[in-house]
Amino acid sequence: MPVYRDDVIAWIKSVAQMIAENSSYLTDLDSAIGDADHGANMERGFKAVINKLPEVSDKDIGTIFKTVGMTLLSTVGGAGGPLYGTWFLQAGMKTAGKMELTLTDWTEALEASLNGVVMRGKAELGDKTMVDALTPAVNALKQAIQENQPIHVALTLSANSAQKGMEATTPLIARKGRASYLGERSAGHQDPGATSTYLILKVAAETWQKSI
Amino acid sequence: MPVYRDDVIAWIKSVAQMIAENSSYLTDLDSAIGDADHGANMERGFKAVINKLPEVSDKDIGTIFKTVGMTLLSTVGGAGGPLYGTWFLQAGMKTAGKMELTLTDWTEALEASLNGVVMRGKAELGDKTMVDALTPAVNALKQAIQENQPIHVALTLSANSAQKGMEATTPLIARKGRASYLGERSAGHQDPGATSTYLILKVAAETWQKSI
Amino acid sequence: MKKLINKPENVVREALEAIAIAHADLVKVSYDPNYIMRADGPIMGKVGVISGGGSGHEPMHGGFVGMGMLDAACPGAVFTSPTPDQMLEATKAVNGGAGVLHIVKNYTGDIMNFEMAAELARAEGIEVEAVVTDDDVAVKDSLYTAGRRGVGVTVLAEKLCGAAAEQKRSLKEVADMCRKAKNFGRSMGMALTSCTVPHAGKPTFDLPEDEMEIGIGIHGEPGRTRMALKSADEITEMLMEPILSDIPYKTGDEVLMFVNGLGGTPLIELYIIYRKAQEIAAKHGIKVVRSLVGPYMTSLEMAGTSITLLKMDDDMLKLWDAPVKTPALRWGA
Amino acid sequence: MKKLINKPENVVREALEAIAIAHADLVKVSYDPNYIMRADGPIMGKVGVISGGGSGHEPMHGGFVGMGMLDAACPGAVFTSPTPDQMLEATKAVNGGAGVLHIVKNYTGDIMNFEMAAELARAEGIEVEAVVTDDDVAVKDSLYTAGRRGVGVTVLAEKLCGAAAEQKRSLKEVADMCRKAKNFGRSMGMALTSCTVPHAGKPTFDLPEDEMEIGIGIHGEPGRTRMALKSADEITEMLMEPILSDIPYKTGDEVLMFVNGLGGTPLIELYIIYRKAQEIAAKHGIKVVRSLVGPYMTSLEMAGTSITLLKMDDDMLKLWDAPVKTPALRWGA
Ligand SMILES: Nc1ncnc2c1ncn2[C@@H]1O[C@H](COP(=O)(O)OP(=O)(O)O)[C@@H](O)[C@H]1O
Ligand SMILES: Nc1ncnc2c1ncn2[C@@H]1O[C@H](COP(=O)(O)OP(=O)(O)O)[C@@H](O)[C@H]1O
Ligand SMILES: [Mg+2]
Ligand SMILES: [Mg+2]
Ligand SMILES: [Mg+2]
Ligand SMILES: [Mg+2]
Repeated sequence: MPVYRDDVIAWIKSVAQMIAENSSYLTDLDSAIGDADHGANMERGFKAVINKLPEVSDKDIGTIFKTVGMTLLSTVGGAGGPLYGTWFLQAGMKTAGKMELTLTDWTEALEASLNGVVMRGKAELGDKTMVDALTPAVNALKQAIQENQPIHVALTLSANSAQKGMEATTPLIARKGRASYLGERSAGHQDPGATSTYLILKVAAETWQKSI
Repeated sequence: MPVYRDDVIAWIKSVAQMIAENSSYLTDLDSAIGDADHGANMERGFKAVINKLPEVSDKDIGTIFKTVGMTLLSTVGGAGGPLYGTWFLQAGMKTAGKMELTLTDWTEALEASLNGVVMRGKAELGDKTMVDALTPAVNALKQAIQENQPIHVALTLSANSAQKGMEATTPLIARKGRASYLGERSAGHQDPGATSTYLILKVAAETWQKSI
Repeated sequence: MKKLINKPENVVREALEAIAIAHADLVKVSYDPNYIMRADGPIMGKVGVISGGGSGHEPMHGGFVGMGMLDAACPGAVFTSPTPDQMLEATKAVNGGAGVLHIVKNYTGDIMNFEMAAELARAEGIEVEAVVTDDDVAVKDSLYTAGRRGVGVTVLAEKLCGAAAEQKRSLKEVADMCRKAKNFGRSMGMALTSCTVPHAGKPTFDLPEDEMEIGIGIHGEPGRTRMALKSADEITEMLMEPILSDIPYKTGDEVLMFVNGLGGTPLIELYIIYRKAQEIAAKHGIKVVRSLVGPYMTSLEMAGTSITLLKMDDDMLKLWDAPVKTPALRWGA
Repeated sequence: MKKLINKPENVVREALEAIAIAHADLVKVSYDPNYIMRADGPIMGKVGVISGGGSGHEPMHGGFVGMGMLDAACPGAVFTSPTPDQMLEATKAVNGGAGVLHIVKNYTGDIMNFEMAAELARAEGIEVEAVVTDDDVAVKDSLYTAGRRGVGVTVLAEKLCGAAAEQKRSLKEVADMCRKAKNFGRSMGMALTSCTVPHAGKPTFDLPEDEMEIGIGIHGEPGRTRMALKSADEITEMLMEPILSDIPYKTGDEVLMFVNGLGGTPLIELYIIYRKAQEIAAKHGIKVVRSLVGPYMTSLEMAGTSITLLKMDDDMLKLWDAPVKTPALRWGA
């Protein structure tokens, strides 16, 4: 069964809630190797998204994603704003006109997101950024398609891979973003952006698990 | 036996040492109801006095006192500077030309100091200032003269009276100086200036006790 | 104690040496006795305006030396009024033959040291007037006490008197302007944290993490009352109420509003205080016609703020707007 | 958390409302998206100079808006780069037909947000150049990392570019001046205490009572190394050595020396740092020809300092001395 528009909306709402619940956690992670604002930034952004959502909830998924992207872009700020903004804008472009998403649609959308994030931030795998969580998540989806896995399995595999990618940022020395100023002292701390990325994908797996 | 010039010099040197030893104590008292500088101010002043003293140690007691007064005036600052400066300037005027002090000389000198301090600072007895220590000290000297007490007894009585005066400042509500800004909250703390005055007179009793 | 200093006893001297170099275009510094005077002084035929006080309140007063404001400033040890020889030498140095005004903050030490200096200067034939600022409404005023502390109005008086002197007004007129500022201005402050006097080495007072001190003095002298920390808006109300209920403000008045930082409070917070203070003034029908927001009269690293209102008339407005060229206050020049 | 604020989420908005009133003669404020622009802008035929960044660094950048410096500043949330819509609207608002320069501090967020704004502005037909400042020698530079942070040079570049634009130089020439400042300037900072981001509610890092952080960033990003507290002179040496040993300084150079306060450090301590920094420069045969001492680029209430050296040539000296009329930097006007 595909992911319907209402599932997408439910996901975004759950993400907003999840981010709000984890705001202090994300900020704490950012205190250690950044500037103590990632939680507040993401919370502010998704709060704005929730306010904006009713205006487009009768539109196609592409429009919804683009609206989320534009809203994040103009409310999050910092590194997270343009990156998560680009993520949803790119996903919106890939899903333009769609009222439901197959596993392949979702995989292509998330791959477009990843490419957008990489183009914008120029981070490579292993630079200790959200890319380290997003890349394995996309790869897991692609592999699941090749293995003909059902969508709910694919989503879980994707979230699990994001989690592993997130956890793997801990020992890394940051080469991009604010944590890179720390040099070797950035090692030993989990990346906040990779963490928020994992939370977003985890919520996708959980929310859609129930409906599909 | 009178107090000789060298006794006077010994007293001033002991005062400088006593003040240095009690610098933190005086500053702590001043932290509670003032601005945490009385110890540092007095220490700076008497350090300067010690440097200046050799220049006048072959002069009469009046000149020595005046030099101490001028030095305190230009190095202590705050309320303490003009008050202790005046104290020694007035004592110096009263003892001009003298090479030794009888009990009466000392009493007259200290009374002149008290009058000078009161004229300069306009504090009355009970305003919670150094006047509360100096006044009873002068009175004790006068009474000792009337009672024909020997000088070493008189000096001890004077120091004891200063101590009682100092202790009696604790419950008072300050009406002069920085502590007066506190209103009722100034009660319950011993006045720093009364304390330094007591220390100065205590050292006089102790130093001169030995020599006379 | 966490401070960027070398030895406590060298703090003032080293800062003076730096000021002499950093602001050589505006001021010159004399040592032993210490004073900062404007680079092009003395100005013949102009009333000299000098002030002074303990150090630790920077930029006050040294930062206000220059064209259109102070002719000289005498810095004492940290939080300790300067000594008479400083004010005497400064008075002689800035004297241009038209007399010298001493702007003195109402602290026993400042009063007595300035008084002695004035006596000595007069003995040397220089005409000296002294005006004492005492604008801190946190302190209960009484004939039997030392009266109110001089705080924020001092900075404003220095600007107005400096401008008046620049116009070649007489000593009496310049002193009258200072008295006007003193009569028309009121202030009150509060602290979130204590400061640490370098020599003392530890905070002057302890303030628990959830408390604040209302009515604090600029030397860390305890204030009116200690209470639980409140919001910026509530704090502003607690400062504005005693100011406004004191004479001399009434509906229709035009005021200069000065929101001062005590040293450790970020500028962005001072603006938040200013916003509410301005709103409260408006609610009382009082119009804010000039504003000054920033750390101009500090208490070392103390976190906190003070608000000063000064009722303005046309003459004062013109004097406020007149050119000033000092390290800390500068416009029109 | 001890702060003079109401709600963390209202800090920036309330401060902007205050700035709009307190400095109405110099700037005007637009909301949603937020930016501060000079009251008399846009200036036709003049290159617009804008900057922006997270709030909490006041007076940077809003305090530098006005004649002779910035045409507009875009404040983000505290320590968070502003969003592209802010820079886009500010760019459109200040555009006088001669193009707009974006002065961007080298932080990933600032870069990306400004980049997107520049793309959008260009799409609307406005010529935009962006120059990235990256003067913090505390950060190891490398092609494979985000590079060095933009710090103190930004303030100086804003002054120089603002003056150059005022002379009606072309966009390329104004951008070249910014590149010159970027190439000729180096900075390093240190902290005695952490700051507390209002939203976070607790200090960004813990620094024991006897330790300091050398090479700190202006958002409380940890620095190069943590070590036992030292004297002001020793600390100054630790900051000056990496600055001077980096290109581009050599004997005979003339520099502007900028000793910046991070917010919680008293001015008197900054002078003590300046004194030693000046002495060290002299020892290297480097002449300090201009000085700026004060809290111009802060990190909320953080105690600490940063030193910036900018090698000056005749053109830069003239631009530095040119009139400027902003809330925080003002002379000659
Ligand atoms: N160049 C980049 N590419 C991808 N992700 C990045 C990049 N730079 C930073 N990030 C991500 O952004 C996160 C920080 O976001 P946030 O705290 O919101 O922004 P800022 O660093 O501006 O305060 C980092 O943890 C990291 O995952
Ligand atoms: N008007 C006054 N008359 C006499 N003594 C005074 C007066 N005002 C203050 N003092 C004394 O001065 C002491 C404070 O001295 P100090 O701390 O050196 O000066 P300051 O108050 O200027 O910091 C007080 O404890 C008090 O004893
Ligand atoms: Mg961050
Ligand atoms: Mg004292
Ligand atoms: Mg004092
Ligand atoms: Mg940030």
